[in-house]
Amino acid sequence: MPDKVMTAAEAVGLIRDGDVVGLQAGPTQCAPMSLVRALVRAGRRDLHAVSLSGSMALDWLATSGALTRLTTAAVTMESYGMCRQVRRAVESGVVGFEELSETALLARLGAAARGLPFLPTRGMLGSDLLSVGNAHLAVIDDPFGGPPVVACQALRPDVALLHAHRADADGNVAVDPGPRHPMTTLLPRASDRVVVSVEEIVDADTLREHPEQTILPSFAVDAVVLAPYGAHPTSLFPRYDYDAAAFQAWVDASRDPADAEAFLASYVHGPATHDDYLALVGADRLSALTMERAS
Amino acid sequence: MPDKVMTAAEAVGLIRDGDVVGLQAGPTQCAPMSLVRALVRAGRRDLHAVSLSGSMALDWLATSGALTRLTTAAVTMESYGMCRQVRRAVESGVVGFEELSETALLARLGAAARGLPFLPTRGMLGSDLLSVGNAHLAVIDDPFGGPPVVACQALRPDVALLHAHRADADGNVAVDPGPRHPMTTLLPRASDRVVVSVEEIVDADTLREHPEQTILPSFAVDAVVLAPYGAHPTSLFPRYDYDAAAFQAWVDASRDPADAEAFLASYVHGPATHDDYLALVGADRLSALTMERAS
Amino acid sequence: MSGAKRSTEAQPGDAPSTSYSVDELVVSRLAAELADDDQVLNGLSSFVPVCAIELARRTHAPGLVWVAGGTGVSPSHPRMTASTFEWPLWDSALMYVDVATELWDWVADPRRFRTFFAGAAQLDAFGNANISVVGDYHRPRVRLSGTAGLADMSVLDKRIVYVVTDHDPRTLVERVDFRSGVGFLDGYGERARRGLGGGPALVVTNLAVFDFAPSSQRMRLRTVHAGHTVDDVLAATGFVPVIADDVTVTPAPTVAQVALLRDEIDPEGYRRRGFPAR
Amino acid sequence: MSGAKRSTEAQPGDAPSTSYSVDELVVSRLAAELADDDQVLNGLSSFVPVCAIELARRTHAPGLVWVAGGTGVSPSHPRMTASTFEWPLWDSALMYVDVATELWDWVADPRRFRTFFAGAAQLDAFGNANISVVGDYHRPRVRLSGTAGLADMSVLDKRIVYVVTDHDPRTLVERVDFRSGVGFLDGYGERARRGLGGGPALVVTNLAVFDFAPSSQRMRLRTVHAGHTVDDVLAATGFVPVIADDVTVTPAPTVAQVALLRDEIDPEGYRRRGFPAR
Repeated sequence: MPDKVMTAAEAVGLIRDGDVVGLQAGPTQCAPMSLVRALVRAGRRDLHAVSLSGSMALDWLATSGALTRLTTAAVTMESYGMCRQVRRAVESGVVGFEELSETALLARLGAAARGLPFLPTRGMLGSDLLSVGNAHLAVIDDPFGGPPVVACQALRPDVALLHAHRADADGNVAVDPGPRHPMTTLLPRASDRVVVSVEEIVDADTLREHPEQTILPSFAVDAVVLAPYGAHPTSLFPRYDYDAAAFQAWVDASRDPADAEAFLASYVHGPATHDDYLALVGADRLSALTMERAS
Repeated sequence: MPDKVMTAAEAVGLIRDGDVVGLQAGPTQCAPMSLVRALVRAGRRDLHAVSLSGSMALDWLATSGALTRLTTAAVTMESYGMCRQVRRAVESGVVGFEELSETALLARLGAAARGLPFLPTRGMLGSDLLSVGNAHLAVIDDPFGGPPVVACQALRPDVALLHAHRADADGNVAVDPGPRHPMTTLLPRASDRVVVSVEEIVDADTLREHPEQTILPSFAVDAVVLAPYGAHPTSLFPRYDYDAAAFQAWVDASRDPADAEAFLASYVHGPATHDDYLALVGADRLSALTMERAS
Repeated sequence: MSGAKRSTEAQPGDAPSTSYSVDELVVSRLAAELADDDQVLNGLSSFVPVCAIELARRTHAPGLVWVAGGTGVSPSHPRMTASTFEWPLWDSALMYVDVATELWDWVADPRRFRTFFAGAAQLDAFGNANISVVGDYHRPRVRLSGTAGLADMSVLDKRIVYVVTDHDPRTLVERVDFRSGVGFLDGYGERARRGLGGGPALVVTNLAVFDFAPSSQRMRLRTVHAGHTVDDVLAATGFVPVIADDVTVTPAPTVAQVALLRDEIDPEGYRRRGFPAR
Repeated sequence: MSGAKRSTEAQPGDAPSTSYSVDELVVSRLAAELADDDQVLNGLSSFVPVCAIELARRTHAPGLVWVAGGTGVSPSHPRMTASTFEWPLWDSALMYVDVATELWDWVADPRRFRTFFAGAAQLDAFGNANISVVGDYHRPRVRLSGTAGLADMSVLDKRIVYVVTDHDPRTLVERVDFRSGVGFLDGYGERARRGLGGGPALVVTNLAVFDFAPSSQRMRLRTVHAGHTVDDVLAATGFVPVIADDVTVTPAPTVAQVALLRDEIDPEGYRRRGFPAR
């Protein structure tokens, strides 16, 4: 089996201009931020991001000009508010915004994963999400005489980006016991190519000790990138918390587009590698975010 | 929260004549056999069983005359062959048999779980499963111009029967790390009422030590029945193996309907309680099936 | 927890508080909507709902199952933190929930998760909610965060309780720019005619409490918070609500509720976020 | 495992065995259908397929991912047991797979799980398979076990390899009583016209190996096992197959393959089940 370990710069080479890029990302959680930084540095353009409830990563992609389109149920940094740079890009018409209900987004990805043309949901009926000309949604009758449902057309990302706890070199990916983001396993099943950054790379025998923690098999993964604290400034439970100061710094910077670009220059374009980024953030700050590990 | 612990006899009181009963059951694995024995003893009639690939439990229900209808993808005891009593009952017209592909059965239950009138599958197209007048299947067009799919109508069991490793008195159910039967979590989500037998009853704080092992929350469970070795003669990994001698004994008995009824009289009607059943099987035999526990 | 029993005798803590803030009043009012045999989940940035859920669990509804952040089932009583969607809520859970499969299946069941608390940038006279766009969808004047689960939840047979911390004419409007959350649509039974059960049940603001009039399904003023008048409320509302025959004063939180909130559930006062500074 | 490398030089074990049984021949023939960069899963009672999978993993296809019993990913080399759907296959897995979500999603991807081994009670000239009923569906003369996953798998863009351990005219028939597994339907391109890719690719029996003729899509005799003749095979076949221009003798398993099967993979000989006693 081929060794799939590569650098972030190599891995984002799997992403081409114009691609649909799926992001595992909660408002402040488990986003593949190291990969997103590499993607911004690589200068990709015309990307269509797909994210259930993404946050800072989307704001960075919007700031860098990489983003043309966004499919999402919500863009939010939770208590830090809406992503201002996404908002500006949408309001100015630079980024197209396909808003879906949560079940509709999951249905679009679920259909792609199962090789189905669509999956139905009961959500959105009566809402204006169905009255804005979204060609990927269609109200259809139940052939058994029940109520109508909304067919949600399959949406197949070209590439999925994730961050997880560990993987082996073949690409088997595992996570610590804990809550799993809804996109973590569905998104890669729906996507053509899958890039996973991880806190550590282990051998297969280590994974065999806890098969119940493995979430992706080797054949579902195209690239493994070593990136300790690779989700920073978002959290990766139960290893480290999100970096509240970094979130606040971004929120402050993004009040002004010029400041946002300066932030990106410092924190994204500045450090050429993930190690450089970690050095910039500083060991003390990372250590303060690190949680006591369960035995 | 009400204490949901009850005896098997009380729990099968949640099942009424004519009910649709969903069974978690592999060919030789993790079937709620203690509950099935109680159900047979209770003399329920006109039951419609739903099982992905069930085995001995179905044969016992057919032998007892409890079964009128069966919805399944396969009835098999793996290397022990087809279930002869189900076969006889179907061939004689006593039991109606709705055969579905695996994805179609999962889709019918999945639709019920999600409150949808149907879910689609690509399976079965071109097969005779679509040409035998099954009113719960309909080939429909993709509203987005893609290929047609098979809509599978929601099937909502009245009661789901499961066996698991442990639960608390509130009805939170947990399993040891290991493979999970495809019906274990889907079936209860699809069903109106849920009965779970368990190897042990623990307190909630024990469950909190490993939230990742909890598979059903209290509100999804109506009854908890204490039944150590409750899957016997099927297996419950990683605790105990299936009882090959018992499978062979049933296969031998079921060559003749009279012998099958005698077997049921001894092993199902004879022992009035699960403890009586375990005494009949014998501690030596149960001990021989017990696997070394992982630390 | 499940064994907890409350005495039916009146306790000193049951007396109405004479010293509470509006956030505590709103939390208390929301907590009253939660039943002991029900389940509830919170969405993003839900400081007030999470306080209400936790207050209910610690008082009249010890059996209430809380799926914290849609993810962790019934954590041991956590303190409120700066996020209602993070590890402190999930750490001591009984179970981790898969949102894509398990959570949306359970929520689809009309017997479960009867009540859902939601906020909105705009809420209209018929209980339709907007968290999507102000202005045109394709080229909005203001792009909001997006519907998240509200466009699903509000279509189901649920009681949606809206929480408005900034009651003013721009928030409570005659008609929302965009229906992200489905209320009674244009009222007068339209929701039911479309085959939809449930709907908005209550609107709890920093000034008053509304329900919906049975026939027109327009928002109806039921109680006004102490210190405000009906006229205050009407002046702050961007439409003309129905006014109940018996508008009363919103019941104050109890002494015990206020103490629980201040001392145990939310000592940092995260629940005050979003309310106008006084 | 992933680092395993095989020498390209000829080894003594590569010589054809001169002392093998038919089950070993069939296993060897099936193993040749598995590629190093592919994935495979086994169904129920799949002694011969499981031996072939394990033989491939131990010889030319160390990178082959095996989802044992659809459940345990790439167990460390297990010995065959009395069940191909039980714990011994899953004990040392890299991962446990959820069949309802994960497995059927991965299988739906035409890039993956290219080859699937299946058995059938009846298999017809166009590769349609019956494991449902003999006689009428509603009141069958013989009720068989049911389609399980075959009615899904055989519709997808896969290479289905059928394994027949009892080649006789009741098993290999002109037309099956019931199409549980979808082959080329009535042949001559009907499958493709219905928009279905893939299809039956090979039929390996205890007497011979067939593929399907390109135009008619009828079963075509390709090789006959040593000790049998073309006439033997035709006499045992319930329809008239196409006969390839160059029918040859099925290649014997190698010395090394036979040794692996007998000494390591299946010392108990479970693979012999279903083959006629000799």
